[in-house]
Amino acid sequence: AKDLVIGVEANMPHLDPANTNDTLSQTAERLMYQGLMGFDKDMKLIPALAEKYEASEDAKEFVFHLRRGVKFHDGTPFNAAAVKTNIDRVANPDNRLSRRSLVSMIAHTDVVDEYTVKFVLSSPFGAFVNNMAHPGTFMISPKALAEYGKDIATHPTGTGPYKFVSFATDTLKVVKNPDYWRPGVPKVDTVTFRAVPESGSRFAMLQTGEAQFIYPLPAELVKAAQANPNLAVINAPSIVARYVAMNNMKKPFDDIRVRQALNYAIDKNAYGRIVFSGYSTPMDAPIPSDLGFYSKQGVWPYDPAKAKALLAEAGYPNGFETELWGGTSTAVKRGMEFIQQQLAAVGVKVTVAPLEAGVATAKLWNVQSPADATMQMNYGGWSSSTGDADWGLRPLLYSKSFPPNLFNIAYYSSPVTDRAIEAGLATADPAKRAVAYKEAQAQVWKDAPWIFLGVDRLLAGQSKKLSGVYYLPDGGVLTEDAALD
Amino acid sequence: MRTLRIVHLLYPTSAAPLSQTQALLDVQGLRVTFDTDRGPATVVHGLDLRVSAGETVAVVGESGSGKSVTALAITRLIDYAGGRITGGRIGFTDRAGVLHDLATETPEAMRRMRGPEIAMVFQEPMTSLNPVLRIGDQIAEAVMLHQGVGQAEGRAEAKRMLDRVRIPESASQLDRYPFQLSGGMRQRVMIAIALSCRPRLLIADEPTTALDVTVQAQVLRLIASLQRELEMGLIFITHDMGVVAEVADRVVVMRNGEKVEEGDVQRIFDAPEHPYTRALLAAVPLLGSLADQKLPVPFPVPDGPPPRPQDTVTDQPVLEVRDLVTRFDVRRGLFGRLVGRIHAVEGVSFDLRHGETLAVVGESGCGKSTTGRSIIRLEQPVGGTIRLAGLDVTRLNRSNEPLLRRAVQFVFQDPFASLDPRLTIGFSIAEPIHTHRLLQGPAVEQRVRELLQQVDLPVEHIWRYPHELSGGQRQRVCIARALASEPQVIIADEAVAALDVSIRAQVVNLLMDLQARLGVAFLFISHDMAVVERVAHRVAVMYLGQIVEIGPRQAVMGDPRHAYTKRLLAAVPVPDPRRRAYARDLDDSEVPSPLRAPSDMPTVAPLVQVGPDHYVARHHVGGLY
Amino acid sequence: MSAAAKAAGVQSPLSEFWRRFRRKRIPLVAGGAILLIILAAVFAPWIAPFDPAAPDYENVLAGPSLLHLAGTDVFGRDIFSRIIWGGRVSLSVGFVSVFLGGFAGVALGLVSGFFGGWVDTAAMRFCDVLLAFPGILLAIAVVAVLGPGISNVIYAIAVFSMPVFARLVRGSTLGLKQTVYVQASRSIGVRRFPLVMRHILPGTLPGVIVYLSLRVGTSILTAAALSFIGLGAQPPSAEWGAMLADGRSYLGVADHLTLFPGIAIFVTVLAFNLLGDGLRDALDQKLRT
Amino acid sequence: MLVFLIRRLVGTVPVLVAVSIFVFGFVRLLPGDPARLVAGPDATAQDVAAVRIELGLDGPLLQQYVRYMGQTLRGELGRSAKTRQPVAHEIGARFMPTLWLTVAAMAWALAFGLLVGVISGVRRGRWQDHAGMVMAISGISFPSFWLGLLLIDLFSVRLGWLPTGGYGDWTHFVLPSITLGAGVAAVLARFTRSAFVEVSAEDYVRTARAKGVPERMVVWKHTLRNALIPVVTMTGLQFGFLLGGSIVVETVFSWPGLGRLLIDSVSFRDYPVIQAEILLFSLEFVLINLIVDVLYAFVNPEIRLK
Ligand SMILES: Nc1ncnc2c1ncn2[C@@H]1O[C@H](COP(=O)(O)OP(=O)(O)OP(=O)(O)O)[C@@H](O)[C@H]1O
Ligand SMILES: Nc1ncnc2c1ncn2[C@@H]1O[C@H](COP(=O)(O)OP(=O)(O)OP(=O)(O)O)[C@@H](O)[C@H]1O
Ligand SMILES: [Mg+2]
Ligand SMILES: [Mg+2]
Repeated sequence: AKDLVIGVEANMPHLDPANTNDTLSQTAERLMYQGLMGFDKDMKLIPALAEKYEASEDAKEFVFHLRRGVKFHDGTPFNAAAVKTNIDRVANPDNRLSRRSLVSMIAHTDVVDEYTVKFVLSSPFGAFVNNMAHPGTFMISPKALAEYGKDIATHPTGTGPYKFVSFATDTLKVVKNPDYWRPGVPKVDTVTFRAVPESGSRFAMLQTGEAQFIYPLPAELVKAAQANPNLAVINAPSIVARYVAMNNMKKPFDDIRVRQALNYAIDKNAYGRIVFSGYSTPMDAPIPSDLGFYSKQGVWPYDPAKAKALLAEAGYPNGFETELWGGTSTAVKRGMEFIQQQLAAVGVKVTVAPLEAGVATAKLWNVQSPADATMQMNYGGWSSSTGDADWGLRPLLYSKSFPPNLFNIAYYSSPVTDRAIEAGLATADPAKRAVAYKEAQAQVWKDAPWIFLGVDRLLAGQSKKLSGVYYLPDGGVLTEDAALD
Repeated sequence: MRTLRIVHLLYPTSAAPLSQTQALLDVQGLRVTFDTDRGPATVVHGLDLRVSAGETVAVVGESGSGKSVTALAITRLIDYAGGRITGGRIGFTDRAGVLHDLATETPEAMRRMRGPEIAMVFQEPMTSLNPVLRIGDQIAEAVMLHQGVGQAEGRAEAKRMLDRVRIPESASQLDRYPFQLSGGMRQRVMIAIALSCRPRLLIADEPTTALDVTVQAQVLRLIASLQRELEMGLIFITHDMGVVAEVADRVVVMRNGEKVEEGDVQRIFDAPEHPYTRALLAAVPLLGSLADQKLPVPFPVPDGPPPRPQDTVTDQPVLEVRDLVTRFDVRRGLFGRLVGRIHAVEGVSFDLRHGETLAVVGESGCGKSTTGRSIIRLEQPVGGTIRLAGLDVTRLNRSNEPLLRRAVQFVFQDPFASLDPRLTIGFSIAEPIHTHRLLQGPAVEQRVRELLQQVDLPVEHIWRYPHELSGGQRQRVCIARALASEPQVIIADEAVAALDVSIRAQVVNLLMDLQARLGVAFLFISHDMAVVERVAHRVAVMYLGQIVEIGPRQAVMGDPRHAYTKRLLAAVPVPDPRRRAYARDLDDSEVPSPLRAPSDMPTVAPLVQVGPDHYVARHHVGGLY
Repeated sequence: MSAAAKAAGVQSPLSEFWRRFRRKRIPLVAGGAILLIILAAVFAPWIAPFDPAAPDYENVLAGPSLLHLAGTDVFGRDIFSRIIWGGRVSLSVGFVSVFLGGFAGVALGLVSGFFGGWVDTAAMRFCDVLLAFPGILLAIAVVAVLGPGISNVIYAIAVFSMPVFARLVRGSTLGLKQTVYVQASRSIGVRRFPLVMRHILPGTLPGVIVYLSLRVGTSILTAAALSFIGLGAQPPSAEWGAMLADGRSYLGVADHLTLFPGIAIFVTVLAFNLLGDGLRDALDQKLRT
Repeated sequence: MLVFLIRRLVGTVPVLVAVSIFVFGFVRLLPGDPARLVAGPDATAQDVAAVRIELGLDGPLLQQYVRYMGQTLRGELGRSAKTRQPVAHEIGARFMPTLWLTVAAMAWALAFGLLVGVISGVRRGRWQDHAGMVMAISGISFPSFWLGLLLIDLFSVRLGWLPTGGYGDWTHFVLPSITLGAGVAAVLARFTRSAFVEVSAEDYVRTARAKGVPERMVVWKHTLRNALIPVVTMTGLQFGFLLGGSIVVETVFSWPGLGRLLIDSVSFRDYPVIQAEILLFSLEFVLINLIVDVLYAFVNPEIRLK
């Protein structure tokens, strides 16, 4: 039997796609589930359970033509009714599913015929097709939904290449789906996801052959992995942007000169080299280059002298003191320490405060109004899981996205940017959208609401015997085509 | 015995002929050295000791003279105590008539010898038995080891041994654990273990020191009778000349690890040669020597004038105790249910007059200390009244508590433990003065010096720490501390029991001197009848928490009326070999326990007058006495 | 009174303790090592060859060399200097937490043991509850409430050291309360407070001192474990445990990142354990850990 | 004996109640709003309010506590805020791995501790003693996560003898239980030694020798049995140490146990899981001590018969 073991960073908390917020769970869900649309290994949108779609000019009506002859793992046929059941489930506020925002713009879903489904939106939404590729809209067997209700998370039933076997605490095991609609796949008999939080242990597991694929591979271990003749390192571009959000409404960051100064103060090349052992490229636009409608702005130059001058001009000749929040992982702390060192060089004294997930939620996301925000600077990352510029900009930089609605913790608000983001959503025409997002990115870059740092490289380690496992730019992994020698 | 042959016990290759004159044990020039952290210390220097079969040799000497070390050397248990035999020979003739030098035997050969050839009984019965093993198993173990018998046979033998040491209901006792037995019983079990293999030599190291007089008498008699029965050689180690007189055939006197004198018991007592032996005997108070003197008399001082009787008593009572009751609740079970009470003090009444010494005697556990502790309220009495110079101090409050604490002082038994080791003795003596704010400033130190002089200590000792003083000196400090608050009553709880005989006499004399000068009254708690005879004006005998007899010393000791008083006096060993008490009739009964069920209240027998000031408890018919 | 006890009483407890302690070489060496470590931490600014916080991005992850005795870390900082400075943090965690816990525990133990009754019951139940939580769990709880950071780690460790001291002191208080000299002082009317402070507290101290020294090591280890799970010292603090925890992802790539902080922890904790053992032997306490 | 047991059981009730209050209070003291966390980042205020009710975080504290206790006693531990799975299910799956790891660690620690302790005690002052004690003191001076990582590096990666982690057959137990038990083994070795030395000086050991009992039996029968009495108590206390240590060791060895779950749930502020887990940890500790007390009574007749 060909058994593939994949070592991952954390437990998969959840296997109900409509209620999942983390990339890891989504990756796991992808083993068993699919949406109407999907991504290929380059994160290009491809048809999955839908064969094609049509969008209306005003981006308010979308018709999907479904693939025929597909069956859920429990034998239930996949059809338009199943799509409607799933989308209605996610959209129903009573179900309190965390991914409702993906479909909240849908006014109604109509079954046109057995294999055609139409979505009518209440307002234009140019990125809608991308939402249909998001794990939040994965298709679950209606029969299983009726049978298990809330407990669907422990009984995943989809149309994907693998069938659920067991999920015990830290180990998810799935087995090949012999009736999978794509001929020739899957090529392995079972896939096991094992959570190994300690990166050293995870790497050890790969070295001993207990796992054939591990991700993420900490940048600092790449050298060790490369030294091992049995191992290959995946080094691919990602759409994970790292930046420091500054509170644009609070002193001293309400002054654009301060924000610019801090951007000048940081050596982005050194950032990549030190924090990510070289596996990171400097950001040259508010969104990573692999997102749709990316528009290059050029790397913000490293110029401490200019930074000091700007600070002095803004009234801080001796710098100031501030606090930098961030996560608790070793790599994140390393990044924070680096920023602390760099800013110290221009006189800004930074206190580093790693926040645990729960605390971060309270202090960042759960703030009810901008005035209540206590954040000064936050070191974070963002990966647009729809692969589109909209989800890379709107949640973070749109003035209607202040917490608690979405994630604009920088409290950045620019009429120009707002208008451009709205324009990008108002149409499904790629050309028009490109223009809108270009304008938005240029404005954001100018306003410097963040300290732009870098875009991660994707790093994973794998056995040379393994092929067909793809590490997606958003941090997910595709295992459909996995094959073992 | 010029050539000693060392042979293995079980494989006698060439046995030396057994001669009638040959001693069982013949120790010559024994030296024992300890490797201490201050370097090697030789504690036994060239000791000679001979014991024949059936003979009892008493080894006497003061504490630290090397008695126990000698015993351990003979059994070679010294190997396990950190000591070494660094010289001499230990000749021992075994059952097969083979002569061994125990000093050079292999450990394994020694092990085989311990038990069937040489056995030992130790001083401390409370700790000498393994607490997690049943006593039956502990006896049977030795039997099974040395006689090669099985479990059943070993157990049967254990039961026979228990019968032999007169433990009642031996069959049921086999399965009990040591903590379920009294001290006397435990010592009998120890003897049973020692004798279970019928050893040819028994070494008893102070086997009765920890026991009450009555129990001591029982145990001594038991050892003696078993010895005769088994024809054992017996080495009896003790520092009590009374016990020596009772048991010994021959006496070896040790001092500083050397033998200073040896001889027939009669000769040692009649004509001691060595000055040390003489001093030892002189300091032994002889019960009955004041039989015809009404008043207390201090101990004679060498080279001093003969002591004169003291008459210090006035008519006024300073302390009046009426119906004092102190009980300790015993709680057990799920919710700490009261399952019983220890009736430590039950209806005790007495008066203590100014300048008077009232001795309280009785067996261990009869409530002597608790009586004293209840008066100074270290224990809370549950009933009765206490009046101090007419003032009721039964219920303590802000006004009378300081009064009581000043007027009544306590001197404890152990001078080593009753001073805080971390404080100078000057501070300790001054503590009552500070506490009661009797004096301020430099006057305090002046007073402390004065007190030190009163107890015959050099005033320079004011800055010393307790560890820099000897036991006797420390007890003087305790007395000075007691005097610091100018008390009217001093309760002395076994205040001289821990001291060596000669020092004991000095401290007793000091107390009597203070009484003569300051008129303090003493409640003198003691189990040493001879000392009591010296110091007491009156004696109270306690039994199971009650006073069973109280009266003038002469009357109580000379004409005891209560059966228990008689029994107590009879058990006191007499330091005179001519008056051996083997013939005395001693019963083997145990002292009953003061623990009773909560509903089972003891009856307090009324005291009836039998003579001038002499009262005896009259028990119901069928009662204990 | 046995002769041996008499002989032991010839010297003052303190000089007797010193005589016995001095004879043992190992605790003495351990004590010396601790002294050295403390001195190095105190005089870190003068001893450390480099600024512990100064990065040198051109010279990262360099192995040990004559310039950098223990090599450099991810940011090119001198590990040797960081260890010397980190001693300040690690030792303060050890000492401060244990002293806080010790102080509270001694107070509680004295009150509990001396007054007995319901006070005792309540105090000991309280300790039971604290002890019912595995130490690190309690520390996690405290840190989770107060947030990560070295001072909170100190409180956390203090909280779980407390019951240990409370029990120890209660035990010896119960014993001392029954000693003849305390009873003697009670019988002359000495009031409670001076009685406890003068006669009981000093008697409990030898045991407390032994435990203090043993617990310092435990605390340093606990702080390291907390750092490992991300709840300990926060950057850029050079706490040894944090250095060890942060360096662990370089295991196999740059082993000196973990080796030297690991050795620092090991040696320090070892020294405290050896010292504590020596103190205990010399004080002849019937304490066991 | 029965009374003793019942009394001991009853005695644990107040401790458990206090623990539950402590746990309940602790969880509510944590900064961070779990309802918000569960509802997800883009939930509305109503959503959050609804989740708050679902989690039992509404209403006055006392009411919350009473409700919580009632549910706990009924075995309803609620649903995890993070995974929405029943807590009992979450914890249930992790309980056995932690228990077995703890037991395995204790088993070898006890075996090692007793053996080394006795050998050191018997050969007091000789090289066996010194070697044993050097091992023991080193054992308690090692940061356990470092030890774990080094063991993995040596035995799994370099030698390839043992798996790097995970829960499985006996080979998976070796490294984690060594790592977890090292400190306890060391403590027990030292403790056994000193208890042994102390008991060796007891009069009854001398009595045994005076009877001619062979040295082997003096050691194992007369000395060790008494030395075990304090060792048993100490062993119970060490279980707490093991449970705590499991938090670190489970992370290093990716062991699917309670310790790792705890870290996750604390960081996520998963109230229901934290509550249940700490309660479980305490319960486990209390029960183990109960067992220890029974063992104690077993080795100590004085306790047993009273
Ligand atoms: N284990 C030991 N290490 C060092 N010195 C010892 C040891 N045991 C006894 N001694 C010393 O040997 C001397 C004799 O002690 P031993 O116990 O024989 O006295 P003893 O005559 O039996 O006294 P006692 O009447 O108090 O029992 C004493 O000075 C004592 O300090
Ligand atoms: N604090 C206490 N708690 C429980 N029982 C006690 C307490 N103090 C004394 N007893 C018991 O009270 C009884 C009387 O004890 P007490 O100490 O008064 O006897 P004693 O005559 O002084 O004996 P000894 O001669 O041994 O000193 C004994 O059975 C003793 O066990
Ligand atoms: Mg002796
Ligand atoms: Mg008494």
